[in-house]
Amino acid sequence: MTLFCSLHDAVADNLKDGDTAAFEGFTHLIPHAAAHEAIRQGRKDLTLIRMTPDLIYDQMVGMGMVEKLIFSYVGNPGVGLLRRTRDAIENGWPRTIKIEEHSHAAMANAYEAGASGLPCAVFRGYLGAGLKDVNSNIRSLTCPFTGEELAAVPSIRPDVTFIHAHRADRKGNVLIEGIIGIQKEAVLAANRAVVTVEQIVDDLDTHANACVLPHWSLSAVCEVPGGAHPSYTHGIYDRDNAAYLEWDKISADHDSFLAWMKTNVLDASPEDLEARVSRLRKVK
Amino acid sequence: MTLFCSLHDAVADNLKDGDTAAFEGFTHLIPHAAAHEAIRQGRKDLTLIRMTPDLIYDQMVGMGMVEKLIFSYVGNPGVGLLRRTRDAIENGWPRTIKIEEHSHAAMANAYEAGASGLPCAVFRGYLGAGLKDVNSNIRSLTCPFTGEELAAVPSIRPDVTFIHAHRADRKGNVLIEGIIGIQKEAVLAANRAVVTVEQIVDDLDTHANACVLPHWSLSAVCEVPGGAHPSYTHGIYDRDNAAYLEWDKISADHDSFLAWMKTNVLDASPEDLEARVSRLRKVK
Amino acid sequence: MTSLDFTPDEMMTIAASRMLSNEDVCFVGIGAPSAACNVARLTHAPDITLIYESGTIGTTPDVLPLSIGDGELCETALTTVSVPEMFRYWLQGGRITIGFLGAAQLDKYGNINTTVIGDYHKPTTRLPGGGGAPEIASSSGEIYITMKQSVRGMVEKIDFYTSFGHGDGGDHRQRLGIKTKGPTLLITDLAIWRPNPETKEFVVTSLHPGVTRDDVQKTCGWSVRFADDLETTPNPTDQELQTLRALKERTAAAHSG
Amino acid sequence: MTSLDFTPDEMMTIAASRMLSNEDVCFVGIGAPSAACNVARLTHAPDITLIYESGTIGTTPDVLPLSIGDGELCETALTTVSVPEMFRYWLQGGRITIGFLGAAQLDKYGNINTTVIGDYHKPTTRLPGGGGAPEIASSSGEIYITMKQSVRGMVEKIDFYTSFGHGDGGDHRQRLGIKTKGPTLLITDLAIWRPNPETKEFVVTSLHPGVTRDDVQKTCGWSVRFADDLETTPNPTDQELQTLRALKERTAAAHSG
Repeated sequence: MTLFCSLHDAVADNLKDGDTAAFEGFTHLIPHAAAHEAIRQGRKDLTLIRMTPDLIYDQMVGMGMVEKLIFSYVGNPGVGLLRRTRDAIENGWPRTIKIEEHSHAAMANAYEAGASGLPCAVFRGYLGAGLKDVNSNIRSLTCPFTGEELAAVPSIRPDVTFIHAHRADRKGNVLIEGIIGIQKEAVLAANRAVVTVEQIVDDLDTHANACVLPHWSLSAVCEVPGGAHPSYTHGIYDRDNAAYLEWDKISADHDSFLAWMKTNVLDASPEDLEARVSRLRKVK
Repeated sequence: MTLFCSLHDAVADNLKDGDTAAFEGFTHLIPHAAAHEAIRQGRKDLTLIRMTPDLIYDQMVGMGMVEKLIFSYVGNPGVGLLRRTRDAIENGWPRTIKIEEHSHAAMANAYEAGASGLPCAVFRGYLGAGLKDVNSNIRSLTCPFTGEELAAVPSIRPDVTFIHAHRADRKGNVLIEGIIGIQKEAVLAANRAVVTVEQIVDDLDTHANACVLPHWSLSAVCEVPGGAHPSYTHGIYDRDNAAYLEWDKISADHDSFLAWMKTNVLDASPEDLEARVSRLRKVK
Repeated sequence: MTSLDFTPDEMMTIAASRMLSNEDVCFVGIGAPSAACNVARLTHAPDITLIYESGTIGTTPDVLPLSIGDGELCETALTTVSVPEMFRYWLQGGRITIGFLGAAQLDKYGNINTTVIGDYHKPTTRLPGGGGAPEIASSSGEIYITMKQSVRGMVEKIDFYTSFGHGDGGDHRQRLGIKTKGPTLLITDLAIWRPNPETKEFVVTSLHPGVTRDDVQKTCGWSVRFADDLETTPNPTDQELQTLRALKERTAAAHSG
Repeated sequence: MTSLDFTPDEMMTIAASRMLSNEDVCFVGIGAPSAACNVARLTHAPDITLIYESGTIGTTPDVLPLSIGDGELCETALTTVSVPEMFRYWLQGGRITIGFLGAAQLDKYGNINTTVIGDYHKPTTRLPGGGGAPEIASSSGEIYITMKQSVRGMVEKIDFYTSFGHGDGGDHRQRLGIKTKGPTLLITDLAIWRPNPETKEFVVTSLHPGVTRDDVQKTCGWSVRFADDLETTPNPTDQELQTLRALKERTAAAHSG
């Protein structure tokens, strides 16, 4: 079984310069470890897709790895703006980036359509909204029964999706619990999928209808305890809200940003994450 | 809380002559008790929707209650044909019925679209299939990005949906486990929804991502132990496969059918079902 | 406790909380809407259903979430569904009675901008964007908006239509084929506003205690209309204030990490 | 056990089971396909992924299900998803390598009828209909078909196109925009058939032990073509036969209920 490998190898094998990639997670289970590995490996000219680009995309944008961002909410959730991304959009630092902006409903439907093998998603959306005028990928079609005009957006089909999850069993089947977000769709919509998990176990030991990804739908599975920090893994460790508040200061200027990236990402390793979550672990 | 009521009242209040109704269940959790109550109350001119019309629709068709059947597989699963329905379609006994026939994929998508408040479902289907030529509700539309022609069917929006489920809590929130089929979509697509449950409990006591219907999405909740028999309730009692095999003989002619209906439905009550499942109950 | 022992911010949250009932199924935006919804739940509307776009349905958090996806929301929810399901079955499916939104920029017809200040392609300030708001605004039964008043925030013309309110007013929603009511209520730190039934322009219907018409006009970028039967918002009760303050304290303690 | 101590039906199921591998993700129809898939799993392909349209993924039943939704399928599955998810993410999403179908009527191009005998609107016999088959036939990577031979079942022209195989043959699938391979294998109680690469007409490539060309032609309604290098299907092994018979015995005991 070659599914299991180091995070280094999983990123090296599955993420190429110029790829369209999604590192998904809806506040919960954000794949920080995988994104940091991508930063260390210096990938460039990426098109990054995400409903809620937060710290990891802010970091990748700030490191100049990103050519285009496809998103629906580019904020630091509950804190405010993403300063590195804003700097790139407003001032072109460290490089100009293209953006393709949608609503959450559009992106959720577009991932769902990607997972469903469809070329586009159809929904009732963007009524009166300004994004239609600035994004040529927002189109419409007509219901052949009622004549209602519905919105259409292209389905999302990333070259590669990275997610973080709770557990994998020894065959590589993966369990996600709690706020499952768009994780399953992001994996099934992609050509390749890499999953970091908190733990590899004998038995997933879960509910019949839990969110489980079969091993044959995945490209690589890597055990990275703490791999979501400062996001969280439900029931295992809490969200590091303080780190999200701190990011607002760290990212406020170029020097403090670059210094933080050197210490905490470039000179760090996936093994460092476990220590960062120790004080956040749930007492059982 | 007026959500809880007797099955008699739930059917009387929510199913009218001429209604479009879905009694859904995908082999698992078929709402036999609710259908039998509808038969006892003598509703007529119904349009019945179901992916897999099985014994209950065969019984309702045989009792002359049905004007139209919308379906995708009209068989006795694993046994063979539905003899009463076949008799109605081939010979007009006891009355002629109209049919609108789809594939499973079309109906699953149509329920999903109904639950999503959309006028139609869009999917890749019916390629080369003959149903397109005999069902004017199978149409197409064109992806505005790729030009691919996709299939479209009207969304399913029943006046009322009946389902059977495992448990309700005391607020009327309902849990479904195991083969969840199309139950959630059938409820959310309908104007009204009636759920029979095995048991009303203090706490649903389940997984964070289990299939749960909030009480405010339902019209009535009735406690009817054994209410799925001869279908089953996963983990509580097994499918009565022998009863499905027997139905093939009972339904073979008019007299044996009518005699069975009198004894087992017309002269029976919802309370009789509990006894029928006693030997099928799982030993814990 | 005297009648002015509360801040305008507290008055805003409490006034908003009073508008919610046990029967409501509320799609909750983060920030002020989240505080108002949870104060309602902890006071007069214990059975209100709160839904966050992260997929958490019927959530009853003990502290306010920092993000829309904090673990607390899932732990205390009736159930948690995927994000596509949330937007398809629950929002687009028409099951939300009230969508509760904040705004960076707002006009008098309830149109909201949270996307950019300046030109979209060369923005002066790039804001976070719409997130769930464009479809919350069109698919929820009605929309409540809450924001602090300022001339920068409440403007004659917004820079970008992130979420459509009443457009140019009147029957503009219906003309676009939108079947829901749109903004029916605006609660600021100074007043309660409701749309004129015909023009759909927001009109002040109630001033918060101690607030003058002039206070409202000075912090609003459009020429304000006041209702003929202008009311005064009742003071927060002790229970309302204590509930809000305890919630904020628990929240601050939890988020300081 | 002598070489002919097995029935044609057993040979059919075992020949079909041999075509499946550990890497396959198989969408399983009820009846003969279900038996073949489970014999494969219990013999040479323990890691095969079996999927039933009821939503059960990676199921490993101890007895054959009577319906596609027996509890056994869910109890032994890796996970169970909703029916819309099954048809959207797993089938239409292109994750199925083999769709395994039975047929009431079949033509030489692998087109299947399970809908009606006679005219659709005035049928002589109303059959159950397509169920999942129309989209299994178009969305699975390739299609295996298994059925018992009969002149009523294997016909020159089917009465209704429930599931499209190769249509009129040749590149008919591609002309309809279908990107999957369609029927690549037919396993009957008498022989193994594969489509001619050009015409797509089914050609007998292997006769089961003791079966003659004449046996095949007499039970088939079209003029049968045989491969130049016609083979003989290897006899069932003891392990294959014992596995199949034990499975059938457990199943009969369970369903007599």
